[in-house]
Amino acid sequence: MQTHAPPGAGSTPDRTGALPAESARRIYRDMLTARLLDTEAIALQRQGVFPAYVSLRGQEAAQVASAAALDRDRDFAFPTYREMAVALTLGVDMVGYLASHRALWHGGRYDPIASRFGSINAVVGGPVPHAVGWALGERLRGETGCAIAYFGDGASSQGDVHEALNFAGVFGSPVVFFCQNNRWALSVPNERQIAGGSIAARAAGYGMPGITVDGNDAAAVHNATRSALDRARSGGGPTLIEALTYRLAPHSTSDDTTRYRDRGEEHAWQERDPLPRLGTALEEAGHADTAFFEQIEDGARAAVERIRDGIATAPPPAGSDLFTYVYREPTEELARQQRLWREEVEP
Amino acid sequence: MQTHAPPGAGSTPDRTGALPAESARRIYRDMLTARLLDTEAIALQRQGVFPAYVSLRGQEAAQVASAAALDRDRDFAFPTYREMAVALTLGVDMVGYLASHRALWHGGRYDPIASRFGSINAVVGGPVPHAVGWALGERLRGETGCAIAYFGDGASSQGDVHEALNFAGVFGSPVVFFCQNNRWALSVPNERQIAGGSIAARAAGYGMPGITVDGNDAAAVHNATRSALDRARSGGGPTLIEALTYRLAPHSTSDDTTRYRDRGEEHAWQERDPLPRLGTALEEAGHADTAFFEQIEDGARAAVERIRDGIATAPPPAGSDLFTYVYREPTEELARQQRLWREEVEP
Amino acid sequence: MTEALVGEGRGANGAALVEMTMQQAINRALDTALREDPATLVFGEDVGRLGGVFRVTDGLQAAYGQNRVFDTPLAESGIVGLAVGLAMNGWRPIPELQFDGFAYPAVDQIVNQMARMHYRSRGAASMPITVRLPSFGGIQAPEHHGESLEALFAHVPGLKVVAPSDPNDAYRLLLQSIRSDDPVIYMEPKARYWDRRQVVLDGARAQAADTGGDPIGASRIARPGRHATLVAWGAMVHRCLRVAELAAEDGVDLEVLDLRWLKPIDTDGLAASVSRTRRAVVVHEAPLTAGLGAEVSSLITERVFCDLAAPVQRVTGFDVPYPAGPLEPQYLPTIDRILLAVQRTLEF
Amino acid sequence: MTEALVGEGRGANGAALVEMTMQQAINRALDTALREDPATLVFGEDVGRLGGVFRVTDGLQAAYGQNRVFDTPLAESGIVGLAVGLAMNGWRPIPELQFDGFAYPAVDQIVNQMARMHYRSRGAASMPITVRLPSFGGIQAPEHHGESLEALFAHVPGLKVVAPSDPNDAYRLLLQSIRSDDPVIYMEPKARYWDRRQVVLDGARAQAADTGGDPIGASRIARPGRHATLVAWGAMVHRCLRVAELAAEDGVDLEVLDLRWLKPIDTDGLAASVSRTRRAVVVHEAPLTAGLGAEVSSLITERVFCDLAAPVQRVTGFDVPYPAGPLEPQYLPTIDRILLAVQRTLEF
Ligand SMILES: Cc1ncc(C[n+]2csc(CCOP(=O)(O)OP(=O)(O)O)c2C)c(N)n1
Ligand SMILES: Cc1ncc(C[n+]2csc(CCOP(=O)(O)OP(=O)(O)O)c2C)c(N)n1
Ligand SMILES: [Mg+2]
Ligand SMILES: [Mg+2]
Repeated sequence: MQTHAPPGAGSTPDRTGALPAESARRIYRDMLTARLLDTEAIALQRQGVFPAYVSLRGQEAAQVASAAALDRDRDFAFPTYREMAVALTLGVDMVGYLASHRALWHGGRYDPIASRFGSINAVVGGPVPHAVGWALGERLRGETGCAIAYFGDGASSQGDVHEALNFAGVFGSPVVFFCQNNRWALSVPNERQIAGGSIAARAAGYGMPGITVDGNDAAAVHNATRSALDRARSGGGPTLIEALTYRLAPHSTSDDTTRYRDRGEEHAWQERDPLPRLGTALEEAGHADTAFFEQIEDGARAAVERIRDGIATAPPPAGSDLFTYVYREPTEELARQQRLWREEVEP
Repeated sequence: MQTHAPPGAGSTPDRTGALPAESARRIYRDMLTARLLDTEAIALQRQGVFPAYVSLRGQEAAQVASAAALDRDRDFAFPTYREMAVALTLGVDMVGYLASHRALWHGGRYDPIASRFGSINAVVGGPVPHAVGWALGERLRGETGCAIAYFGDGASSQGDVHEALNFAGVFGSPVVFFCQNNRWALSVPNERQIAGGSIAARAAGYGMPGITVDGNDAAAVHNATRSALDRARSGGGPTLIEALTYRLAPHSTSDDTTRYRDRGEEHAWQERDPLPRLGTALEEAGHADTAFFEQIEDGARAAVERIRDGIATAPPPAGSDLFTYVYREPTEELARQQRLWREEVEP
Repeated sequence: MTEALVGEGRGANGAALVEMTMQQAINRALDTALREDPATLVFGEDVGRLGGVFRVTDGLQAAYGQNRVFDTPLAESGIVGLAVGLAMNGWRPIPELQFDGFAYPAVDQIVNQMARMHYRSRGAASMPITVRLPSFGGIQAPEHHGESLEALFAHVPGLKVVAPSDPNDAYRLLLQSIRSDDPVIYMEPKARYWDRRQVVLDGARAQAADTGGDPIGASRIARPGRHATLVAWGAMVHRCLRVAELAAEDGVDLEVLDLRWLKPIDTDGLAASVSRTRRAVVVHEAPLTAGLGAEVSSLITERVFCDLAAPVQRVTGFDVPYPAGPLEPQYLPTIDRILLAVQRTLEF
Repeated sequence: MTEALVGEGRGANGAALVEMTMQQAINRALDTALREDPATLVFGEDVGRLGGVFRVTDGLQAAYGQNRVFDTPLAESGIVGLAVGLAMNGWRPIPELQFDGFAYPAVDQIVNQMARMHYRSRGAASMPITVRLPSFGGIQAPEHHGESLEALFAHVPGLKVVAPSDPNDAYRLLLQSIRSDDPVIYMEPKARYWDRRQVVLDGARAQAADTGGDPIGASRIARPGRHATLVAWGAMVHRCLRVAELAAEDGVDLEVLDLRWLKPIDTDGLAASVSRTRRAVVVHEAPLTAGLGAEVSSLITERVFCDLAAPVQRVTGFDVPYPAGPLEPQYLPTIDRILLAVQRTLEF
């Protein structure tokens, strides 16, 4: 795959210097926190607290640096099931976010509207058209918010993503299509997924810019996303960004990568881990020193601990929640079924 | 719309000369026959024989010249609801074909497998993935047939078409995606349908050639299709062809174009009618003379008359046909319902 | 707006009474909704300049502009997906899917997204979307242009489903659907688009509460009767009324219950009627197996088993695809088949 | 192949008896089909190298090569569309859709294309496609990974639908489906994948005619009884067997009818059982309204009304989306709910 040629080789490791120090530091902090929380989540799965978990390890730069470009007062992010670090960056209540992995509530137990981060969505490709609709809604109201739709390389095969790209182009919706091409869609590599080999190359066919960025380069991701948002916000329409990255962990805690990919490939990407890469760049640019790293790490650990404690004490959903949220305006029939549930099932 | 800039202006009217005389004459004959049959069909609708009809007037070159490039022993065409001239060119039983417009049977009353021309398909975009599957089937069997999928500019918005393009690219299926961009999808013009303005431009995103041809230039269409088929047949994979043409008639006999488009536009395209254009080119190239045209016209009229007579005497479907074709291996339950139908409904 | 003003008058509470077709009534309801609520949007294939293939949205783009009433590209999944996103941003979308058979490409967005977003988000994201779906057969249309998807939608948690049978209900039920904060599939019986009747245009507010009208989920006795209840919706209501007229000539007095709401179903209304008549025949166009008639039959049987003098009869389409032209009348429930079922239940 | 050979033996007509899980039995049936018919193809998301998320296709690509067993891009509509085209070219495709909830994007290709192509082409194009669909809940899976779509599919003319409940049926019914020239939706109850039982591996031919087995559409009495019939399919069969055991302790003798084929439904089998027991409870996971239980209830009532001592009871999922983890057991029909329904029908 040409798309996944080692990005390290030709790229300048300190393009991070292009980021203002404060942004770079904040991004590093969120990436580190995401990494620690991800690691904790895997541990929680091993301990049986989470029935399953989908790790984003290796994709922290793609997620945090793109999300950090969003305006939390105006913009709105539409995630899949793997955007934990986006949620974290946007300040979503992470206990509520992880409630989904704890299997307490599909979609998580945070308020997606208030958080400006859609409910966790497990239909590959499904939420992408929502971003287009949301963004069109901003434009129709004369407002300036932008939507960002996260999706994977596998999702790019779904008809819904195509329909969304086309609608966005036709309507000029202020939306950024952000594809994390992590090379694998579960067990299927890019070669058997993406005709032509590049998702960004699809953009031209919709008359929109298609940008390929090194998804493990936080600065490149951040800048590309910021430009795309600026463009959208100023009426320039949608952009498709393909961030080339890698899923370092299995697809989920139930997956077994040895069935379909080489350890060698994993190791090679391990060496392009975005986290130490940004750390080094920060150091080299003089934006961070040992004290900074220590402080950041302490803060991240404390944050993760708080979240872990929150998870430990998160109450199970009430049985009546089965019925509560089906409708905004409840029906008599469902009330009857709830009475039956109360009589025959409620523990 | 850049795509629909007058193709007449810059194009050489006698590129037809590039076709072997025999091919060009055959194509002209089929185009003329299609035109006359189309005209007859509209008349039959006015007379109440057909409840409705969808005219292909103006698209004869796109249809006939592409279909004429197919190998009728090996290839297979997947039509929409507007490919009457493709059917004619491939030698489909036209009484059977028009049985669909006579509302005698959805999909027509010809054998699609024997005719190598799929059943008429009214789901916009729906049959395009079938072409990819059929073509993959050829390759898997080590055979050399190619599939051609016809679809419209409106259909290009459907997710299924995208999925089909991607599958074809990934599998290297020997398939030609043939889009007749007739500028209108019912009442919606290209400007509000096609982000970026070009369907052919989508091809690059799937790593396949995307060819724009003047769809009213029979030679250009024929050559482009032949090249694409050659390429597919020799293992070169799929091609997307966008033939720029124009739907001279309303969307269907139930449609009223005055609600959404200018007569002026229609007139302009009237002047680019592919039929006289090919006739002139044939004459100029010395491939045809008055005698030829008279003979062709007589033949075409005779053919149309035979078809009209066939339609007039086409038997209505048997009521029991309701049940006959639902399954290959009938179920007892359906047999029971058929008995009920016989007792309570059969006229 | 184009409806004839002949027959115009004043109803009980000063509301205008206008004779119009169902297609005009739906147009009028859309007009009302667009006028009274700036958050409403009408979009779909060919709904703008053309005014829809059935002219149901005729004149709306001219009246409310391209921002409120607009054509989309030809992609049903995209249309519903767009509606979901707009709803998440505070809009009240009224998408049209052009024909019943073309709702299938949108099923994933309808079932997995629109119907569940409120639930998934624990009530944070409401989905006040009304999907207009020209539905059912009876016009001998091309393939996919006449189908009955109510059983599919009625099975989906989170949806509400309604099918009006006449212009007045079409008007009120559409406004009720649009104003509901839940997603509604509004199934328009194409075969009745040109049916012309009086409609109570109660101005800006036609909602249940305002008009003393029926709440969401209420059925309607289209004709009272004593000997058996015919249950139907959409175009089949009129067929059942015709059956009732014919049966009356033989002294059989049939009640016709227009179910209207297919989700939620008015079980109380069904039970009340059938406990009186002790016999029921449910009629629908869709194929028999796993059709909504099975649900209606089961609900009746569960509720009034001891009152039933005969098993509930089902008269439905056969388990075959909607056929072409001349076969369609043989596929759809005929008057004879309904009469025979009535006879079976009376003679049971 | 990986099934344990413990418990291997010989059946009546010399067929091997092997103890294996349902997941292994399905794998074995696919292996048999791939071996005996070079026109069969297995494809879908992750079915190749990975062997499927449930390892159901484990080892098949290694055994039959990438041309017979292959991964597709991630697009369910494309997968079914591909199968339709392959079938038109003489192949016998066995596509997998990875999870029930991801069948929705393929509904258009399933309903408008696969199910109708034979009809549309007046028998010229047959569609010998078996869509494998891991189905139903019970494993507290993420959203969309546990759903029940049988009512949707059973309503579609041209489809056949089957759901095995144990390894032996899984093996035979899959071969029967694959060898059928009609399209079949084969619903695999995920919750039973690891259920281990004896399977009769009758070699190359496990078809009805060859083995004296049941034809397509036949149900099975999983446990004979006298006091009431429990009707179920998929994982609910086992729950009903458990209920029957518990009821037996109280002297209530329940019959359990495993419906197996959800289209066509074995009406004769249902009628025969219930005319003996005079009482029926139908149990399914899907939501109540317009679920397949309504069809089963209606069929029974229509056929044996006079024998019924009580209305057929339905014990089903509630009209809510399949919920997350700890709520799923409260959503699915519980043993208590089924027992209470039995009691209601006995005391009616
Ligand atoms: C419509 C749909 N089909 C199938 C699945 C099952 N599934 C879950 S994730 C996945 C792979 C997704 O790959 P990609 O889009 O690259 O995202 P990634 O997991 O790499 O983040 C599959 C097949 C699904 N969730 N949704
Ligand atoms: C899936 C689907 N949606 C909607 C329709 C209704 N419809 C029939 S033709 C048409 C326009 C098609 O335009 P295009 O693809 O450009 O083909 P053309 O009619 O111009 O040949 C529409 C909207 C349909 N047939 N199928
Ligand atoms: Mg991926
Ligand atoms: Mg067109």
